[in-house]
Formats: sequence, structure tokens, C-alpha cells
Amino acid sequence: MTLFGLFNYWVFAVLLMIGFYAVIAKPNLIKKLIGLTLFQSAVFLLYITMGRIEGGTAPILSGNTGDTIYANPLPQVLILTAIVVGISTVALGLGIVVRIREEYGTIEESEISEIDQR
Amino acid sequence: MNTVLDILSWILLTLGGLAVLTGGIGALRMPDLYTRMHSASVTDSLGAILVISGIMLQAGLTLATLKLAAILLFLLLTSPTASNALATAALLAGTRPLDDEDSGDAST
Amino acid sequence: MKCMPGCAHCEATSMYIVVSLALITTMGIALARALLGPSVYDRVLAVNMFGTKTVLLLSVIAFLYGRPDFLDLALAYALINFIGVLAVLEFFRSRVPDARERRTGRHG
Amino acid sequence: MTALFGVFLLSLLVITAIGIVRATNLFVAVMLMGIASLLIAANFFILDAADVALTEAAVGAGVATVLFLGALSLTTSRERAPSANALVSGIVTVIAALIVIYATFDKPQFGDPNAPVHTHVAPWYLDKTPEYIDIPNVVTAVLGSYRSYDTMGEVFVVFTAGIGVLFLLGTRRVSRSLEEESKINLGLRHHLIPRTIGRLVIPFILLFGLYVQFHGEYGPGGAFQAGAIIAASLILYALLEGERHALELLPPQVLLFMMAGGALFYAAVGIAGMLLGGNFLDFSVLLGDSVKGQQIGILLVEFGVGVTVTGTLLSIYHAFAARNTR
Repeated sequence: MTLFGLFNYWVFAVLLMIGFYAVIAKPNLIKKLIGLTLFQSAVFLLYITMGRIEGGTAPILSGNTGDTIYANPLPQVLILTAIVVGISTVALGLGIVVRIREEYGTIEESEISEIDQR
Repeated sequence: MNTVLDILSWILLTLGGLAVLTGGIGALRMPDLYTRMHSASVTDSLGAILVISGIMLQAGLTLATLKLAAILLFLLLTSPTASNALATAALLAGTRPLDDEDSGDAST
Repeated sequence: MKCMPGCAHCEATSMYIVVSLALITTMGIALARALLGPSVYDRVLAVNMFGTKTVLLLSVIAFLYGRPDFLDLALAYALINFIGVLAVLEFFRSRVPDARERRTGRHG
Repeated sequence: MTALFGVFLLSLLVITAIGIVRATNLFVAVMLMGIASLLIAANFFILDAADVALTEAAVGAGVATVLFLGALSLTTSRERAPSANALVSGIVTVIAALIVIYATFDKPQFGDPNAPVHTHVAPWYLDKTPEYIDIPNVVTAVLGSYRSYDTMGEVFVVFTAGIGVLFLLGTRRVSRSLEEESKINLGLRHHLIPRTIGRLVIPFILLFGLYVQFHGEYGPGGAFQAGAIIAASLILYALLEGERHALELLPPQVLLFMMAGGALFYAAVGIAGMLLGGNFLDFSVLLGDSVKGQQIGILLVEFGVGVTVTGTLLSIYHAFAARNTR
């Protein structure tokens, strides 16, 4: 157990940085948004991991038993709304990318800045 | 009675696990798209039927069984449909099945 | 909803674990197929297969945890996965002539 | 045992993420995102977060895939330029990753019941929910009642994002004759089997969405999930029957009305509480019995959320798809 005691957090770190790499290194705008989505997912994973209690169950009360352990509901609420908000904002980003493509004819960062400098 | 059900569901679950695993290996090892599809759809239908009916035997007559039946029904409806749409799309896009004559060329 | 009646649940646990191991392995295989490709259709096939296996895995895990009311989730996956696969096929297909058209001249 | 499942699924997730970043074909990247989303959702399920898993499945695997595909069909599916200064970014990322991993050694062990997160607020929620609100699903209780200010803010963010997409891409009517439309003989609407099965399945998806919406107090579910599922089913309808029919069924004006109406309804429930002598979004004054009042308040608020989420996601989808068929 202690061997994997921090595994979820490591995965969080790696996933976060994979998303980050996509955002800073990839010149393609849609790829950047994909990286952003990965970054978001990593954060979601962190929150949900923190909310878990060993031997617990989902925070849906099952009635009489007093000694059942339930996971922390608060991170779950935050992430639940964040997922829907996340997709809406990513959609906004995609809308901007589509408009950029229509104006510039490309979604590669370098070509866009070239056109801008002309 | 209970033991009989248990043994039966054991058998169904094990067979289901085997079907899923063999289908998966087939999907990895088969030479072209259509054979892979064949192998994958076997896991989707047979594996799903076996695994879910195995769990259903464990669940007994509860709401859970009803939900499992719904899941099974949807899987059996949607998964072959998806396979069909996929095969049509691939064929229309010009992916040819592998013939005997051009055996060994799995790149298409 | 608590445990199954009697000790059937405890005995059942071991076989749920066996089946879920088989399912997880197959998920790994499907992922390998999705990463290897080679064509887009192979990947769609892998995504579909992956989705079905996730549905089965979730049903099994719901029983492994002894909370069958979470089967709703598996049901949702079964339905959503279908939409995802059909959407991929639809957009991929309607895209093919588009690309050709764009190459000859920008429009809009 | 379940910890091992988690380890395995998370390893698959990391592999998928690397595959996503490496894929040069953006279609492939989006498909792998679908897989990643399923993996994350399965992980959430193992981490005892049933509600979140349902949301991630409905949003990530369904709606997000469709929206990304819509954007791809309007732009390009090839990533042309290679990574700019990949080496520098790689080094920066690795260093940052190592720093974050170093930081995790101060975190409490996985599943530790004495972690700081579990000592504040949360036990109170779990203790008091049966007394104050009396619904089994604590997540819904926190979402709808204890933290309903927060949820209202989120709903308005969703609404604003939808409005933003509409500003950018517009809700142009698809003004094409049927004849023209049938000339484009691509797409699923010309294939019998998907259409038939789709027609069979769509009502059940809708029904399931409504079940998730109204069963959210008792099981995993709630308005955010239901909104995404209902939107996904209507998106499937649009895929199978064509953009025209979908827009005839639910015109853009109706969708706009849903977007704004749901959010305003949410606020109106809060104001109703004020008029009845309580605070803004205090539901206990809505009915004579404070517990019943909380329950009815959560139900109404969730209705508003569901309507807004459905309307927004569908508007966004149509904004992309209608531009596509121009």
C-alpha cells in the first residue's frame, strides 16, 4: 500500500506536465486546446484523489448503518461543476480557433504570427 | 440451489473473461481491418452476454438485474451497429479486405 | 442496498476479480491497437472495443464493491460510447471531400 | 486490490496521454481523448466518486469528442509544423514535473482518513444532511443547497461560454433545399441500419437522461450529468437525421431561450426564497416544513441547471455543425 501510496499524485504530476508540454511546445492551436483539456483532467484527478478515504464508499448515504465511511463530497461537487464548465470554455476556445482559421487560413502559431507581421 | 447458481455464474464469468481476452488478442494480432473487426465484435457480443448474464445470476431478482438487462440490450443493439457503420465507412473510403493473392501486405 | 444474501458475495469476489483482470488486460490491448493504428478505422474499432470493455468492467466493479445501484454509470457509458463512435464516423466521412476542396482553393 | 486496478488504469491513462501529444493526426488525438476520458471516468468510479464519473463519461466521451470533431471538420486535421523548440520545452516540463512530484511527498498518503481535507466541513455535510435535507446523495445536497451560490455562478459561466460561442460562430439558419442536401450523399443519414437503431435508441437515452435528472437526489446523477446526456442524445439525432431536422425540432431561438431561461429560473428560485423572508437561495422557507422546502428547492434549482446545460451544449454543437454544412 505504501508503495503506491502517492502513485495517484505522481500520475497527476505527469499528466499535468504532459498537458503543459502540449500547450507550450505544440504550435497547432487545436493541439494546445487538447493539452489544456489534459491539464484540466489532471487537476480533476488530484481533487478526487484527495477526497477518497481508504475503505470508504461514494457519498450516497445508504440509510441506517452509522459506521460506514464515506468519501469527501466537497471535492466531488467542485469537480462535477468544473467538468461541465471546462467543456464550455474549451468550446469557446474551439470557436476562436475556427474563426482564426477562417481569417488566416491556418491554425499553426508560427504561420499566424508571420501573417501578422506582414 | 444457491451453490448451483454460483457454479453456473462462475462458469459464465470465466467463459466471458476468456471470450473477451481471446477477442482482444485477435484484435491485436489479425492482419487487416476486417478480420480485426470480426474478432473485436465477437468480444463485444459474446463476451458481453456471458459476463453480464454471469453477474445477473449473482444479483438475483433485483433492480440491479433489470439494469444489467438494459445494459446488455443496449450493448447488443449499439455495438453491432457501430461495427456495421464502421465497416461501411471503411469500405466506402476504399479499404479493401485482404485477399489470398496479396497476402502478406497488411498495410492497407 | 447492502451485500448479497448469505456469504455468496464473499465467494463471488474472487471471480469478479478474475473477470475484471481479463477485462483490464483487454482494455490494454485495445489501447495498444488504438495507438498502433494503422488506419483511422482501426482506431475507431479500438475506441469502440475499449468503450464496451469499460462498460463491462464497471458492471463487474459495481458488484465487486457491493453497490449495484451504481450500474447507472455503466448504462450511461454504453449509451454515450455509441454516440461517440457514430460521431467519429460521421465527421470523418463528411470530411473526406472537404479536404480535397480546400486544397484547390480556400473558401469562406 | 482496487488500489491495483487504479494503478493499472492510471498507467494506461499516462500512456494514452503521451499518445495524444505525439499523434500528428488530430483526428487520432481526439479519438484517443475519448479513450482517456473513459479511463479517467473509470478511475473516478474507483475513487468513490460516482457522480463525477457519470459527468466525465457524459461530457468527456460524448460531448467533448463531438465538439472537437466539429472544430476539426472546420479547420484541419493535420498538424503540420513540428514542435517548436521541443528540447527547451521538454527540459522545462521535466523539471517542473520533478518539482511537482517532489512536492507530492508532503501530501498525505492515498486514502488517509486523517488528511486535512477530511477534518473540516466535510464531516459536517455528511452528518447534517439527513437532518437538514434528508436526501441520500450528499453530493447533490452540497451542490444544490449548501453551495448553491457556487453552482449558480457555474451555471452562469456555462451560459456565458455558450453566448461567447454563439457570438463567434453565429446561429445562421441552414438555408439549403432538401434536394441540395440529398446530393451530399455522405454521412450517416443515408445508411439504414444506424438510422433505424438510432431511432430506437434515442428515446431511451432521453428517458435515461430524465431519470438521471430526477433521480439525482437518490443515486449518482443530477442536473449537470442529465443535461449532458440529453444534449448527447439530441446530438445523435442531429447526426442521424441531418442538421435541418434537428434544427426544426429545436430551433436556435428555443435553445437560446433554454440557455437563458434555466439560469434565470435558478436565480428566480433564490429570489423567491428572499420574498418569503429568507436569504437569497435559502430553500428552507419555500414550504412550511424546512426539510421539504430544501428538497423542493434542490429539485427546482436542478431543473434550471439541466435546462441551461442542455441548451448551451446543444447551441454550441449547432454553432459548429451549422457552419459545417454551409
